[in-house]
Amino acid sequence: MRLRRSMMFIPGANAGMLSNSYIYKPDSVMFDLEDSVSLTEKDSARFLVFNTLKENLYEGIETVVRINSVETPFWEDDLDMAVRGGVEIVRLPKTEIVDDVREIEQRIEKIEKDCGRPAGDTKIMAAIESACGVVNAVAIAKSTPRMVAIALAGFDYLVDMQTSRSSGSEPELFYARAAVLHAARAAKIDAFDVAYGNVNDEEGFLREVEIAKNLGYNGKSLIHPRQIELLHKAYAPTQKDVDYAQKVIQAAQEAEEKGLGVISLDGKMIDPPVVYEAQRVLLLAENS
Amino acid sequence: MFAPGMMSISDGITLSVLQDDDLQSKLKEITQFLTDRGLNIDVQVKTFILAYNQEDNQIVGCAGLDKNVVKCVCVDEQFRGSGLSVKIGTEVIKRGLSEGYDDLFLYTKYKNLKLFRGWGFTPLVELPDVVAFMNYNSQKFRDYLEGLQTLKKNGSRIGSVVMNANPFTNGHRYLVEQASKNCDWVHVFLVREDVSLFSYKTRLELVREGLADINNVTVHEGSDYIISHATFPQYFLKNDYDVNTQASAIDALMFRRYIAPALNISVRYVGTEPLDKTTARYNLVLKKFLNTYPYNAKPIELKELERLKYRGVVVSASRVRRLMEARNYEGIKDLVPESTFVFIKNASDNCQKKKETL
Amino acid sequence: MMKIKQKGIAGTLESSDVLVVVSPHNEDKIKLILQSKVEKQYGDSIKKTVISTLSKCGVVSALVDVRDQGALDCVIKARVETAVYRAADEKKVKFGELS
Amino acid sequence: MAYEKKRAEIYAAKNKLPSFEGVFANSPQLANPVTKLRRKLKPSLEDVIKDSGLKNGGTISFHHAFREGDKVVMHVVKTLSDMGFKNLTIAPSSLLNCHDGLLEYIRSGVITKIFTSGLRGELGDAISHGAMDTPVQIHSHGGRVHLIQTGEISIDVAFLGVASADEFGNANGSHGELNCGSLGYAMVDAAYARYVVVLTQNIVDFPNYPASLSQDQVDAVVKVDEVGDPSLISVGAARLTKNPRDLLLARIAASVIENSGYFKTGFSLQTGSGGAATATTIFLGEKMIEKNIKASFALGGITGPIVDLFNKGMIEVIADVQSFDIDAAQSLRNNLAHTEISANEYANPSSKGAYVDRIDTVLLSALEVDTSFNVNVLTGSDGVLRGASGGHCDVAAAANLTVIVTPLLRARIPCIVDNVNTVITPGRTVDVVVTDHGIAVNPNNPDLAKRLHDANLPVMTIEALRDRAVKLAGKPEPIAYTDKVIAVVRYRDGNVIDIVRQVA
Repeated sequence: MRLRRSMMFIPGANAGMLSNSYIYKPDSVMFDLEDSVSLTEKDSARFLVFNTLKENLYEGIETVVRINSVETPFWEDDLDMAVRGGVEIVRLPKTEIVDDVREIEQRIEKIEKDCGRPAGDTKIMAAIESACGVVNAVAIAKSTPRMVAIALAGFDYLVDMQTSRSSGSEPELFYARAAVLHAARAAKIDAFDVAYGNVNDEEGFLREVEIAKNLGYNGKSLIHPRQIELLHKAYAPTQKDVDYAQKVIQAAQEAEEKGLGVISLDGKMIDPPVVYEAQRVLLLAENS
Repeated sequence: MFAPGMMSISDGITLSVLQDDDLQSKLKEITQFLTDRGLNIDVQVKTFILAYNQEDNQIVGCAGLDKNVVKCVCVDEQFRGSGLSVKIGTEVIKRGLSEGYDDLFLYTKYKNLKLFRGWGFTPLVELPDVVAFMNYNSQKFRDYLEGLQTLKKNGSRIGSVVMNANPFTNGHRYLVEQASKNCDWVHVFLVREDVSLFSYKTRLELVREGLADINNVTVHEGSDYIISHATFPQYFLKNDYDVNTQASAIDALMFRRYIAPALNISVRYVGTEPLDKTTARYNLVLKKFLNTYPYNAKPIELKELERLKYRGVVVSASRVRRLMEARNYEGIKDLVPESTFVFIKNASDNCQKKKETL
Repeated sequence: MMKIKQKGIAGTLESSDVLVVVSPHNEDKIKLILQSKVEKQYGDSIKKTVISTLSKCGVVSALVDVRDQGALDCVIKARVETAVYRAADEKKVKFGELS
Repeated sequence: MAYEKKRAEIYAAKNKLPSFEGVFANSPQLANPVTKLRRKLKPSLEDVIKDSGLKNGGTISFHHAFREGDKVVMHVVKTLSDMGFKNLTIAPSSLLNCHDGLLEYIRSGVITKIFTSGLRGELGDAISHGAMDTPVQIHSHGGRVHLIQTGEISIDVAFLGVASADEFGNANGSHGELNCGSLGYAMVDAAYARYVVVLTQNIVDFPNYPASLSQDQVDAVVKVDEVGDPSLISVGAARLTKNPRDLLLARIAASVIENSGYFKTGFSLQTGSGGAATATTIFLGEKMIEKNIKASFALGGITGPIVDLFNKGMIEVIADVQSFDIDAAQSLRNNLAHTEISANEYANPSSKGAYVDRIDTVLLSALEVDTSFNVNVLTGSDGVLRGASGGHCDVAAAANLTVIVTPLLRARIPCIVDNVNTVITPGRTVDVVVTDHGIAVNPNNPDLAKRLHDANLPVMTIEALRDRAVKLAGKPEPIAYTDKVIAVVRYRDGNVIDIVRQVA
């Protein structure tokens, strides 16, 4: 089990940020080669991210590289760098149809073979950024065993939907959030909620975190380090939850020691999903 | 996603490079930004780096590039200390270097010296509390001075003459001749800037040929570091010396502090013309900063020699150019050495031939 | 071997970064000029990193101007590589050979 | 009984006491209505200097409450130079970047000796490269008062810039457009200098109140064009910093204080200025309000966030030796319980009572900390003078909990090292080092280590922090020095704790 609450975004061409952002300890870090990198710096961003990956600066943090979309002339070089650099996950932006994933997957397979990485080692995360992507989310989520998570990206999606961001309950994102999350759960993979753009608005950020958390999202994409602690705090379980989770785990251990097929706690039978949830709660508690 | 010229986005700031029409369209805005902060725009600047605040699309910083000289640097008060200046500096330096210049220069108020040190610039000479002249590529300058040192000559009195020689005349020759008689060796520096009627290459050839028979003279190629667009921009305005004390002071101090010591030069020769106020004023400033001004470098004597006259009128390059315009080649013959005359004659003949074939 | 055809510039003057300019050189060797705000503590180490990165890229003749603002090794490598590829006007990067 | 003038004279003569010679005999200034009121107001600085009796080789002093905006030091030294003075000792409470121009006067022999808390910029650089023959004496804020009291710093003339003064010399830092707030450092000079000059842009009607520097201490008042640049006086950050690393450091530092065992009503604190310190104050304030824990007093350089907590009733009293920003300066003017204290009251170890003696928790910065917890705030990693001793060792020595906050790396430079270049604050007075990679607790305080560990804070050994720094940045080459001593570090009691050598 791996926590994926916070996926922090770092512009790939920014040497200073690449050099020290591990201190903020996000669960995952996303090195961006796409929107934050200007056309004239695509090459330098690749070199920077490559060397950062090679140096293993982000030890203990899951590494993600966001490549440029398959519509651009950059994605093949991006992939070549990322896979050879040893990144754990490739994030594919603007995923619309399953074929987008297939194209990436085939290319990854080839590079893995070429550089001696075990086949299937490089995982994929698809970012859904359009109505088409939302509608195809289930197929995308299930398209390959490499797919470990899907992420909803709000900005382009809302443009596509001919609306814009509101505050409050955010009805404009309601369907997409629900659809993407369902796709992820149906495919048994993780789901990331949209990034929140106004880094100075803690209240608005926390309101969104609450929505995402209550829906069941694993976490959010983040654009500023200061959002990490806020997010982790919001995802922290209560002491009551932790106490209960500890009891569940204890009961499970006892059952296993005694060789019992059925776990019971205070006279009630406990299903495996409850044990799984307890493990998750304890992991969250440890890392908040 | 990216407008043309836009380079980077971070911390809510957009940087862009503007030239030509793009620049024209923003000129008013830039001028306003600068005047609001007590600075003037410089019309010589052909490239501007602009920083915009994405929130309100207002300019929050700028830097201009006039050939190899960085100008019009300004950052909005609110953004000082935010690292924006270094971002702008990086872009203007990259732009200058990629336009083919190996060294870049700037003038700054003394108190901003530290800021530009942060850009990698090093102060070369300064008038405390007034102005500092800085360059980017210290190594280039060191290499230049080392190159000069290899041409150093022994002697107790080493002279120097700096000239544009557009073209080389008997007047120039007279000055060098006089210097060579009074000195163990004379170093002649030719202004390199190619903004004169005669190209640099031609001027250099004519000076070399015209002085070939004097055996204690070295003719040096010009550089960015001696009467150049960078050290003395006013020199190249119009035909006269539009004397600006500050700029000529910088050029004089550069000579005194770096170039003269590299060659052990102790005296610089200039022509004087009692009736020409501009020249007189220039020589006065030169004298002050080469010699009497208290400075961390050995004083250089300024030797003023009355200029050579022909038929009562001073022999000057501008006189020659006027005669050329009037196609009075016979008149030129008496004012310039043989080599210069042959060149002018050939050039005009070629020109004539071209016209005939047309 | 990588031939330096033009001036290649990469990096910035911001803290933790380095500005690298790679230009053609008239001799078959590397001329390296380093200015670093951590020169006293890391000058030799930076030079070593630059030289070994150039050699990995197959550069044998170049004028290299390095302005370091306290960049970590991985940043120095990246900036040198970028400048070299730009100076060689080479678009296809062989990441496999850089590691 | 009649007036026995004759008998009085005889008695005086017999007992060798002076005899009455008229009411103005010893106060001739009162005889003339002009000199009576305006005798201290001098037409120019040159006149003041002439009247002061300053001689070549004398000692002059300044305060640094105007910080980077100070115009007094350069103006006075230039005037002295123009008047032909040589061989002077200057004893400013500190020197900043705006004093780079002093170099010229060191080179020309006007200044030959310096006492100061700090040195930076071009001046620090030049001195580190051997610009002075006599080593600079570096003292702490408390230690400066001690050196003045022992007579080692014997001030002939103190030139004290102020925000406002009346013609009689009553002066303060908090009334007038150049509002610098507390004149805590200047108060010491006014008390001890042989001749005290007040420089101001703003002469106000008598009596100026409050009088931080009082008429009975001041010899001369002179109006000058510029005492300081108001835009450069403030060093406090008005808003919460946006620098994420400072925020991270501040969160950890606030947690450390919260869980240290000292965080209970009645505690006292000093937090200082700078992005991380200001943010720590804000975060700590949130916790104070949340848990309703009130502080008895806040000490030291004061910033807006401290004033904010004071206004919210979370701090009872502010003892202000230096106001870091306009909020602090205004509060000093408006609030009775925001009190101005002298450097003697603040931190002098030999005073009869210093506020630092009673401080619980202090937050301090560092350029370097070594594995023995010694702290350097004076010399950079390249060995060059670029900082200030300040009140660092004063407060650390006395506080119950000394927290040092520093990033592990500044760009590539490790801040946790085997041995600091210069010791300002001895390790045994330091309790916790907070970095962005984790925190280290001085092994002489195991209880504290346990408390912080139990609070789930990332406690590790200082050696582990050092190793992490080296792993990321590589091991730095040692700095090469010559044998020449360019600065002497005096501990707060005046004893020499370290020396700084010229860099090679």
